[in-house]
Amino acid sequence: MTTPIGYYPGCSLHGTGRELDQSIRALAEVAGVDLREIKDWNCCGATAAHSLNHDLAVALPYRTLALAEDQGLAEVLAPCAACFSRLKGTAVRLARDPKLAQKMTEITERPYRGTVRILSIIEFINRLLDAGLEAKLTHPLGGLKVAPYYGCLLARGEDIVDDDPEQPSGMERALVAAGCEVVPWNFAVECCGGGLSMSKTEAVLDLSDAILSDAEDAQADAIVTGCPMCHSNLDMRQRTINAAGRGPHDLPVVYLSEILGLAAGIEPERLGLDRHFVDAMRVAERMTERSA
Amino acid sequence: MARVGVFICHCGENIGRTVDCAAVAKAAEAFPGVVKSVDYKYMCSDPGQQMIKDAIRDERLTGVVVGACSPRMHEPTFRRAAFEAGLNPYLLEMANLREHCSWVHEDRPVATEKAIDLMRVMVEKVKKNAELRPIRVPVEPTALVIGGGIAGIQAALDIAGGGKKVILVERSPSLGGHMARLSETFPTLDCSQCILTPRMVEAANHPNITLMTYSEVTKVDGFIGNFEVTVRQKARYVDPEKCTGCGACFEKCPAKKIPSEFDAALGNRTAIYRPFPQAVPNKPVIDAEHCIMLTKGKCGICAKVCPTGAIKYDDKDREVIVKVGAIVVATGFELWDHSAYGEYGAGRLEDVINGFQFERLASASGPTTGEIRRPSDGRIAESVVFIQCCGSRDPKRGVPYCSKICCMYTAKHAILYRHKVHHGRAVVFYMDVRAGGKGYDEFVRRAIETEGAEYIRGRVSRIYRRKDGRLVVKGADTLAGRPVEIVADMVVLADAIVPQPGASRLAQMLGVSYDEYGFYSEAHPKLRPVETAKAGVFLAGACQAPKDIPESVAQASAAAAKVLGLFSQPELEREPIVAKVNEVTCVHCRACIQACPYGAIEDKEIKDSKGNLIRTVACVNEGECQGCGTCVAVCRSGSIDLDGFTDEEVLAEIAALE
Amino acid sequence: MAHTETHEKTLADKILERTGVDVRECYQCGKCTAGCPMVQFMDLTPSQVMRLVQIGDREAVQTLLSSQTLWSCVGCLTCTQRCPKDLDPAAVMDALREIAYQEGLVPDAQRNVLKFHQAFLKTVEHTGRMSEVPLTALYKTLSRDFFSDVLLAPAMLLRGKLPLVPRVIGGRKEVRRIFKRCLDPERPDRADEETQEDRP
Amino acid sequence: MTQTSTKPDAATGADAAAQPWSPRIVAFVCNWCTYAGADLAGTSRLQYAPNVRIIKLPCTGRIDPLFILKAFEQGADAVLVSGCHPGDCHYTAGNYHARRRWGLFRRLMEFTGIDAKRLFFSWVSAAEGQKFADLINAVTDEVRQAGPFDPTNPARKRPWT
Ligand SMILES: Cc1cc2nc3c(=O)[nH]c(=O)nc-3n(C[C@H](O)[C@H](O)[C@H](O)COP(=O)(O)OP(=O)(O)OC[C@H]3O[C@@H](n4cnc5c(N)ncnc54)[C@H](O)[C@@H]3O)c2cc1C
Ligand SMILES: Cc1cc2nc3c(=O)[nH]c(=O)nc-3n(C[C@H](O)[C@H](O)[C@H](O)COP(=O)(O)OP(=O)(O)OC[C@H]3O[C@@H](n4cnc5c(N)ncnc54)[C@H](O)[C@@H]3O)c2cc1C
Ligand code: SF4
Ligand code: SF4
Ligand code: SF4
Ligand code: SF4
Ligand code: SF4
Ligand code: SF4
Ligand code: SF4
Ligand code: SF4
Repeated sequence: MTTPIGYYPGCSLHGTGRELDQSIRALAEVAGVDLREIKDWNCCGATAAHSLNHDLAVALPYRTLALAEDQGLAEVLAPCAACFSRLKGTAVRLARDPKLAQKMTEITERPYRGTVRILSIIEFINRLLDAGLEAKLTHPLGGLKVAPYYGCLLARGEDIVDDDPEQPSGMERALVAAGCEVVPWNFAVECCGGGLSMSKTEAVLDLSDAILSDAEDAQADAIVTGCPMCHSNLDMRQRTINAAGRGPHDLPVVYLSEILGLAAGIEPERLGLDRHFVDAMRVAERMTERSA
Repeated sequence: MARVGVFICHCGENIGRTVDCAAVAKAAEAFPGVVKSVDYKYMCSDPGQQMIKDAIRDERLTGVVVGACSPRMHEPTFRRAAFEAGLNPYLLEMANLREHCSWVHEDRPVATEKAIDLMRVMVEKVKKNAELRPIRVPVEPTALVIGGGIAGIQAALDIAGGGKKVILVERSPSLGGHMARLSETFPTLDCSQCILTPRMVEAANHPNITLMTYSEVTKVDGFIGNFEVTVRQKARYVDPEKCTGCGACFEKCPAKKIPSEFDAALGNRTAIYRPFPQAVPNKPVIDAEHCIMLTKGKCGICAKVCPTGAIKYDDKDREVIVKVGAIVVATGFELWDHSAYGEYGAGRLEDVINGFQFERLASASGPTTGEIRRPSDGRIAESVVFIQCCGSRDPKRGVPYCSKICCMYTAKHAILYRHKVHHGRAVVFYMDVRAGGKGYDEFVRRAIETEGAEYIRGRVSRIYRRKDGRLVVKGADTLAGRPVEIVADMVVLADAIVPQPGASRLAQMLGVSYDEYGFYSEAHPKLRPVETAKAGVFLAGACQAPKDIPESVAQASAAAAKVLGLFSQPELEREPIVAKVNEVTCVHCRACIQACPYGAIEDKEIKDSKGNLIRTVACVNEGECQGCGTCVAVCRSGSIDLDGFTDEEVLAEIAALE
Repeated sequence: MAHTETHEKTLADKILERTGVDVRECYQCGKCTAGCPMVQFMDLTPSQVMRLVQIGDREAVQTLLSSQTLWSCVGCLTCTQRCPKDLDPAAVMDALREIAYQEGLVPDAQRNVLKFHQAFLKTVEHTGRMSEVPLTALYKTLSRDFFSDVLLAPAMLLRGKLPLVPRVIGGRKEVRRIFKRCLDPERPDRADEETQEDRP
Repeated sequence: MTQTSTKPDAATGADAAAQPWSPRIVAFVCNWCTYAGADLAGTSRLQYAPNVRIIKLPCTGRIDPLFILKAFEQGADAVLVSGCHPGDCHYTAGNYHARRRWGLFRRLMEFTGIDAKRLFFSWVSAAEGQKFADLINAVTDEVRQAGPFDPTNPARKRPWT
């Protein structure tokens, strides 16, 4: 792959979601993909803008799309599921509603012709696999049992996500290619409480507890996610959940890109596996070297 | 000189609201040849018809135009009135001011103008109309009934009982349809087999009924009174003459693991099989797809064990052509496939079953001999959730209509379950309870009040299987305004009723219309509910719309009555819309002969008094001409014309357009 | 009690305009309520929200706009995905929340959600991006909820997940202008521009 | 019973020349499919443009090229021919013959100087009320775009708005 793919890390990938950022970049390097961060990108507004102001919720992603177009990027990867949903949602609405597009041009004083295609982490990784990454997965994870977790944002929204909203399967191929065993479970598309994490912690604890429990019932060794928000709810708060008398849980929650990174033989630290709250290094122990 | 009477109908408000009927009548008064023009509230009412009759007599009318509803609705009514007043009925025409004008336009002046135009066109036509006499064609007094469910059986028995011959064609190896699979039936809870089996046997033994099971209609030609139907009889591989139904073959057949259609895949059958013990005819067939002999050329066990040598591995499909005068369509329904609902497990959760599967579980002759056991592990279900409107009333992913019978059968299921598992919990999720029949609401109340079913108003959003194998059902109680979560051993989905697969193909073959789902359309939703728009084809049962047994039977008897009515005359009156050749100008180019789709035009030799051939011309056989007019359009010499739609008449219509 | 008051424009119309959802089509099946993950934290279930929009009288509007529900919805789209009538209750929630916010009708118990959203947007408005430390600090000040979550901060620092220097982008002035135009419906700055351009 | 005495409410009989142009479309439809489809549009109360006058024939096979020419002579801006779907003809094959003749119709029209685009063909079955309404609207729009066929024709007394 020679054409560069735009990269929109989004705010959380510089902070809470650092390991997602690290692992995506590492994986891209192995796959030989030129990821180009959009210059001067701004926050997509996340749930906050969406909750309080319609125009803002479109205008913020709009500016980033316009920048990407301006910088000649035909495709942009937004690994954070929330950013993906905001950016792609905006692109879809703009394409459907020329009046809105006009209004946004006025608000942001930037033209946008609608040429940018937004990729989710799942689409991106499947793309890498097609382009030869599959052959580079030299360290399969020895039958690691994983529960792929899509949450709401990687499965829902008919014109945003191209997958079955109730029984999505987008991660499956990558996980199998990485040597994992995908366990059937019930909570793949159940919501974790998402953006209300800080303000409605109680709710998030409840929902996340149910998700962890079901994955444990399904005998998963780890939950695999593509969303830093889900990740922080399930990983960072797992201790809090236990402290609140639920659980006790001890289930690693890893990013899809980390799993693929491991299978590609990248050192766990480079992928950020040491940054997890619930020890995830044990997942790395399942790496087995495949004789060529 | 023409003396035309014009009658404008308001149809209550239906026309009058949008069309200024008085103005139309006034305008028509000025058309040349119109001697009388009036408007009236309901033209088809007795006084309305009387008004027409009086005018025909008093004004010595030579033509009448009624501006009212579609001629498809009341043309026969008004033509009869004209006839009764002594006017040839074909001198009466209708202008469609309702379906084609008042109901499709809103602007009153515009609609009124259009109505005047429509009247002018018909007035000009009627002035050219000729007197015509109906044509008589013979009727073949044998009926074809397609579909051997309860509706088809009932229709066949009633027609046969009326002394006419019936050919009953059923696609599957046995009569019985879906009713044969039911355990007990609402609202009386009598055993389905007990009331159905005698009817099946009676149909099979009736001297007037020819049974053709494992057969399908593949082609339909002809018209009312004279259909020619091709039926394909599938190879059974068992000679029904020799077979005694002893059962030795299917006891020994090694291909045993084929999901039984009859048991809704809850049980298995063999490759040579009888769908169920009471099957009619009670003789097995070989399922060629699964028979080891027919697929791999090995086995042959059934032939070895058969004491009568009835097995014929070289059996072939056969086509038979039958001549019938009327057709009753009774092809029934199917259940919607709930695998479209991913949130309910997409059809992959074994203990989430449909209504038929529950019927088989509850049936004493079913795979669990009537015990309510979970398909997954065979344990008795201690708690069952029933979900109504599954796929029904769901314009997004299912069908928008109400399936009508599922409220009732769900109540029945809840009752049967509580009878069989006394300590069990039966929870029903419903949106509305539609129980509009005799004794129906009482039946539902009984389920709730005496049988202890818990009814919760709300739809279910999600079903999943817990680690312990039980199902979690997430629903809502909208009356209490809160979510509810129920843990159950089994969930029964009341899947929507949809037409049987292939319904539209058959409809096209028959020339009957069907709705967007594939249910067959009746000729009139209120007044002709068992007829179709195709003369001579009638409907019975759930092929028309979701129906329960009493309704299916009632309609079947009604269809039978229609057929017997049709067969009560040896001949049928047909509209005299046929082509006629002008023998003087015909140059015998034979273009019309080649064009006629019915082969209704023949050569005719004109001879002088001594029998010498003068010349040959074309000649239309009135009995076969269907009045399409194709021949007229191809004749270069203008020698052939169509009664009722002559060139002169049509050109007069066009010329009347202002 | 009375459903009979006539409004110039009913709430249902407003919602239709903003979201394209015609609440009259809702037949109150309750499937949205049945699947909502947040419903136990709501005072009105999603289907009740739809019903009250249908009623739309003064009492209903008041109940709706001051409800906890609007602030508990996480926008997960479970309701929308499964609604048999192809309606979009999640969008209705968004629109109502926005109206409630504009009309200053946020219930006390939900102030924190609002405060969080506001803090989030403030951070973005000033720097162009969200950064955890200023956001958390601002949120804590606004909500006076100092203790929860602070426990996580040291652990996050340890894992390099709490960058202490806020992220600031070059185009932050531009972002501020965008905020101004979106948040202030009158958009005075634009009005000025227009009148100037209109002058010959 | 109201005898005719009332005056027409409005436009009826108003000065035709003064009205702006609007299409006049003559539709030849078969009795079994399209006529019934138009009935269904009515029973379903589907609103459509009032610019069409329907002439009912037993089958599209009955249509003589002469009818079409005559319609244009009467001031039509377009002619629509609509019958049963191929294979669904009430008369097994009448519409097939009509279809075979379409090429002929077109050539004839070109010969007589009528733009073949003013001749529309369609299939509308008895079950397709919506399709009928959509068809009339679409044809009306298209003819509106194309403009009047022969505005000077004295036979066209007024637009069929
Ligand atoms: C779960 C469930 C429970 C029910 N319980 C009750 C109850 O308790 N009481 C009650 O009154 N009703 C009940 N019903 C409704 C009842 O089943 C129907 O009313 C009845 O079966 C309709 O009969 P039918 O003959 O119209 O159609 P069907 O029973 O569907 O029979 C149609 C027949 O036509 C055949 N066929 C189809 N296509 C062709 C073709 N092209 N050529 C030849 N043959 C063809 C089929 O093989 C079938 O044998 C229940 C329905 C369900 C789904
Ligand atoms: C308010 C209302 C609105 C309705 N709207 C609709 C609708 O929109 N669509 C619809 O499909 N249905 C509608 N219906 C139902 C419809 O009216 C009935 O289905 C229909 O009238 C039933 O017809 P029938 O011939 O069985 O009975 P009836 O109409 O009751 O006719 C029975 C006749 O028998 C006569 N009679 C009674 N006893 C004797 C006797 N001993 N000897 C001689 N003659 C006798 C009576 O005088 C009467 O003329 C409506 C009903 C009501 C009440
Ligand atoms: S004749 Fe037709 S239009 Fe007139 S009242 Fe009867 S149904 Fe209505
Ligand atoms: S063994 Fe022979 S006679 Fe007996 S049922 Fe089978 S085919 Fe019929
Ligand atoms: S030949 Fe076929 S039907 Fe007969 S016993 Fe063998 S498998 Fe069964
Ligand atoms: S009959 Fe009852 S269960 Fe069936 S679709 Fe209608 S309302 Fe739903
Ligand atoms: S097409 Fe006309 S001229 Fe030729 S044979 Fe037929 S009727 Fe005679
Ligand atoms: S009208 Fe039709 S059916 Fe009759 S003779 Fe002519 S072509 Fe044949
Ligand atoms: S799921 Fe849809 S139709 Fe049902 S109550 Fe909710 S919004 Fe209304
Ligand atoms: S979008 Fe909101 S209302 Fe809908 S299910 Fe999710 S949390 Fe509930």
